[in-house]
Amino acid sequence: MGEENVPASIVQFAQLDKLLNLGRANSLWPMTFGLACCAIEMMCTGGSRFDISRFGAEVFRPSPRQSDVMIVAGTINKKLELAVKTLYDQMPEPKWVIAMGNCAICGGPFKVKENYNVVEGADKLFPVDVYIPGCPPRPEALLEGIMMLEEKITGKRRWPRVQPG
Amino acid sequence: MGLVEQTQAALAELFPEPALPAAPAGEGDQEAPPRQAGVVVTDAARHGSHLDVLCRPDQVVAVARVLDQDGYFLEAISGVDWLDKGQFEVIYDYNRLGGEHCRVTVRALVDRNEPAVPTISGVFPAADWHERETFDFYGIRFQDHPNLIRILLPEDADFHPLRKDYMP
Amino acid sequence: METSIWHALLYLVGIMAFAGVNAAWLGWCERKGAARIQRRIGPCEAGFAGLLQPLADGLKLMSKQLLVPQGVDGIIFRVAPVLAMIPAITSMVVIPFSENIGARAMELSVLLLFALASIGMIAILLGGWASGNKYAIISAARSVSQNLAYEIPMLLTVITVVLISGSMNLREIAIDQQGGFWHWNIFRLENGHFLTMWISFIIFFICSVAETNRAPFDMAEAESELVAGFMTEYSSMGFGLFMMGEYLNIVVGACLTATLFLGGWDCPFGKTPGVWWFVLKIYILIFTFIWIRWTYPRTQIYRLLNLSWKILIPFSLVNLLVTAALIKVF
Amino acid sequence: MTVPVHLRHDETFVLNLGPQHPATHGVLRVKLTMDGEYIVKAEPVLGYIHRMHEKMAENGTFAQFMPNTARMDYLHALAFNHGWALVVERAAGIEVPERAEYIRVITVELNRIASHLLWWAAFLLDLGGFTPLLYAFDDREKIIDLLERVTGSRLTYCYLRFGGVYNDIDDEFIAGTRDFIKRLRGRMPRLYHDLVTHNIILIKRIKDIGFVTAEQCRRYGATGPVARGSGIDYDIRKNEPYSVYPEFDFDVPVFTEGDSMARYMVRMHEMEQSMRIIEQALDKLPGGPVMGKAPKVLKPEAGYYYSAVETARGSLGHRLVCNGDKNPYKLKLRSPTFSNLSLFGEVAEGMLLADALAFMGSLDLVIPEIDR
Repeated sequence: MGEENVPASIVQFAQLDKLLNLGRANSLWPMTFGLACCAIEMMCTGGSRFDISRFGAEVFRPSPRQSDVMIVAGTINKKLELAVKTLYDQMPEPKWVIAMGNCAICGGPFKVKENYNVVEGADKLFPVDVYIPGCPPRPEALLEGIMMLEEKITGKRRWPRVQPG
Repeated sequence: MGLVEQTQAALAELFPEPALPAAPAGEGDQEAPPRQAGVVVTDAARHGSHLDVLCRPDQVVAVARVLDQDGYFLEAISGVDWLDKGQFEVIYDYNRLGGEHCRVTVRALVDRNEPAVPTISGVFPAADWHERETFDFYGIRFQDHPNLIRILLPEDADFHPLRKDYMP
Repeated sequence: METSIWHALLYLVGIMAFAGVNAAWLGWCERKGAARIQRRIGPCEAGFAGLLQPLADGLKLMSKQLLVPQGVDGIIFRVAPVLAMIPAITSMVVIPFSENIGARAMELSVLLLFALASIGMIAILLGGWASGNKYAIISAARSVSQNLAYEIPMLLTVITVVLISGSMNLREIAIDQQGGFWHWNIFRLENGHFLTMWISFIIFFICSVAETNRAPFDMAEAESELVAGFMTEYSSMGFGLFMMGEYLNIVVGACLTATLFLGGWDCPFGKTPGVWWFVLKIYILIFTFIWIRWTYPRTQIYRLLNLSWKILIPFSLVNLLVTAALIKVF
Repeated sequence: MTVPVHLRHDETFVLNLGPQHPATHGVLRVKLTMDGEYIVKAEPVLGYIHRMHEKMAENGTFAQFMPNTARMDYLHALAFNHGWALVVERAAGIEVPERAEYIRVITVELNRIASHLLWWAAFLLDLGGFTPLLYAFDDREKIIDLLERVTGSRLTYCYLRFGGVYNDIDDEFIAGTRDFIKRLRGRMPRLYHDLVTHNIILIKRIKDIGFVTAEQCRRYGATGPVARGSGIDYDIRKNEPYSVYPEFDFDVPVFTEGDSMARYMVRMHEMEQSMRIIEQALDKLPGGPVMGKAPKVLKPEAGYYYSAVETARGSLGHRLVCNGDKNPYKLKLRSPTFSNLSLFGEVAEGMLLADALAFMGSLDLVIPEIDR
C-alpha cells in the first residue's frame, strides 16, 4: 500500500467541504469597487439584461467586511495602491479576486514606456483568481468569469462551456 | 465684432509700446523675430481663439484683472516645456460664459531653471486647481498660491512628469 | 392554557423554526420581489427558482472568518448582533397565531412587545458605537433618534386599539375582533370608530416601517451614504445576525399590525377563522414592506424626524382623544 | 436649504469620503471636516485614477491618441473623439464630407442621451432609490446596441477618424434609432417624470439643496448643465457652433434656481433636445462618402490650436501646441468636471452629509475625466 500521505488537517470533512464550497459558490457577494470604465460594464451586468443576480451575486456589499469577491474593475495607480491593498486585507478569509479588464490584468492601454503612475496588473498586489480580458470586457465575459470562479471553488462547472469558434 | 475690438482696446493700454505687427499669426515663433508683448488678433476658425496676448509673467495678474472685469471666465491653464529654448510657457485661456463668443489666449514665457509666475487664484478661484496641476506636471512655482501642493500625483512624488527631459 | 413542560418545549421549537425559516426565506422573497419590480429574474440558479439561495447565503456566512478588528470594544462588539436577534424572537411568544396556537397569552403582552423593540434599538446603538468606525457612529446616532421618534406615535395608536378592545392582552384583542371584517379594528362599525381607526392604522404602519429601518426611512443602513451603516465592521455571522434581526423585526411588525388592526386569525367573511388567514395577512403586509423599499428613495434625516415629531405625534394624540370621546358618547 | 446652524469649529472630526465609496462613483476622495453631521470644510483630493493621458499624447502620433480620448470620459466617449478630431482637423486643415459630419452629430447626440440616462440612474442610486437604475439601463442598452452596430464597441468608442468616420451607418441603424426615439418619448413622461420627477420624496431631497450662483459658476469656470442650472445660457453648440450644429434648430434648456432640482431638470430637457437633433439629422442625412482624404502621417503646421466641444458634463477643451513634427508637442485637456468639482468645496460648507452627496450627484462627476 505504501505509506499514505496524511492530509494536512487531521479530520477531513470531505463532504462538508463540498457542501460549504457549493454554498460559497452560489452566493459570491462582490464588493462595489469600480475604478473606471469596467465599473460601468459591471453595473450593466447588474442590470436587467445580463442579470448577475441569477447566480446569487447581486448583493453588491459596499463594505469589504461582508464581501467575498473583490472585482478589480479598472486601473490601479500608484496613489491608490495602498488603499487597494488595505481593502484586500480587510476582507474576511475565503476571499477571491477577479481582475476585470486589461488594466487590472497588465496595465492595459497604459502599459507604455513612459508609464510613471499605473501599477501594471492587480497581481502585483495580491493573488488574482480569474482574469477577464477586454477593454472593457462585455458583461457576458464578467458572467463567464464568475462561472469560472465558481468552477474553481466547487470543481464542477454549472453550464456547458461554450466552445470558441 | 464689437466684443473683440472692445477687449483688444481694454488690453491694449496694458502694453504701452505697440505690438510688433507679427506676420500672419500662427506660424512658428522661432523664425519670426521674437514678438514683443502685445495683443494680436488671430483667426478663430483655425486657432480657436480670437485674441492672442503675449505678456511678461508679472503682467499676468493685471491681464487677468482686466478680463475679469469684462466678464470672462478662466477656461484652462496649460504649461509648455520649450526644452530647446530653455523656457517654460504658461498659457491662460479665457472665454465668455454666454452671450457673444470671444476666446482670449494669454501666454507668458518663463525661464526654465527657476520658473516662477504670480498666481491669479485671487482673481479667479478656478485657477487654484489648474495652477496646482501645472506645478505638479512642470514644477512651475506660482508665487503666493494659497496651497501649492501636488494635485494628481502621489504627495511624495519627487519628479515632474510632463517635462520633456523626464523619462521614468 | 396549562403550561406543562411539553407545551413549553413544543412552542420553543415551533417559534425557533418559524423565526429561522422566516429570517432566511424573507431574504429570498425580498430578492425575488425586487427582481420582479425591476423586470429581471432574481436568484434562480440555486435550486428550483433559487429556493436554496438563502441556504447558500447562510452556509457561506457561517463559514466565513469572523473578524474582530483592532481598537474595537470586544465584548460589546460581540454582544450587539446577538442582542439584535433576541428581542425579535422573544416577541413571538406573545403573538396569537390562532385560537389555540399561541405560546403564552400574557396579560400585558402589548407592553412586552414595545419593551423588546427598544432593546433592538439599543443593540443597533451598541453595534454602531462598539465598532469604532466613524460611519458606524453616525449611523448609530441616526438610528437611535429615528427609533425614538417613531416609538411614541406607535404607542399612542396602540392605546387607541387598547381603549376599544378593553384589554392589553393580544389574544383578547384578537378575539374581540372576530366575526367578519366589519368587526376588525380598522373598520370598526360599532360606535363610529371607523371614523378614526383607519388613521391609526396608517400611522401605525408608517411607524413600523420606520421602526425596522426600512426604506424610505433606512437612515441607519444608508447604503450610498454611510457605506454599510452600523454593520460596516461586522463580517460573517455578525452581519448575518443583524440581517436576520432586521427581517424578524419586519415579521414581528407585520404580525403586530395584523393582530391589532386586521383581526388576527379572523376570516374576512366571518366563517372559517384559522391560522392560515393570519399567515396570509402577514405575508401581504411583508410584501408591502418590500414593495415600498424598492420604489422610494430615502428621505433626509431632519425631514424624517420632523415627520414624526411635528405630524405623526399630534395626529395620533388627536386620534386618541377622538376615540376616547367616541367611546364616552356611545 | 442649508440648515442655518452655528457650527462649532472646535469639536470637529475628519471623515474620509474615501477613494472606495458607493456614492463617489469611482475613486474620488473628499476630506470632510465634520461637526456632527454638518460639513464644516470639504476638500476633494484627486489623482487616484490619474492615467497619464497627456504624457501619452506627447509620445504617440495624432491617430494613436484617439483610443485614449474614449477612456477619459467613457460615458460620452464620442464627444471626446469629436473634440480631438476637431482640433487636429483645424490644425492640419482636413476637410470632412457632409455625410460624415451628420453621422458624427447623430452618434454624439445618441451617446449624450446614454450618458444622461446613466447619470440619472446613478443620481437616484445616491438618493437611495435602486429601481430607477434598472429602468434607465434598460433604455441605455438599446442605445448601446445601436452604437455597437456602427462603432463596434459598447462603451469606449474609437469611431471617428481625422477627416470622417470609421464606417457608414445603414438603414437598420436609422430605423433602429427612429423607433428608439419613439419608445423613449413614450416612456419619458410616464416613467421618468410621473414616477420619479414628481415623487414628493425626491423633490424634497433635491429641491433647494446645493445652491450655485451664476457668479460662482463664472469664477470657478463651471460649464454645462451646472452653469445652465444657474441661469447661464452657455451651450457651445449654440455659442461657438462647430460641425453642422447650426443647421438644426434646438433650444438650450436654462433654469435659474441654481439648486440640484434645476440641474436635474436641465439634463432631463436636454435628452428631449438631443432627440430633436437626431430626428432632424436623420431627415436631412445627405449621401456621399464618409471619409475625406487625409494624409497617412499628419504633420500639422506649428502653432497654438484650441477646440471646444459640448459634452454631457460641460465644455471640453483641447489646447494643442504643435511644433511641426508627427506627434503633438503639448496637449492640455480642459475637462469640464475638473472645474465643476472645484466649486464643491465652497458650496458644501454647512450642508448635511446626505445633502452634500445629493449635491455631488447633481454635479454628474466622472472621475477618470477629472484625473486624466
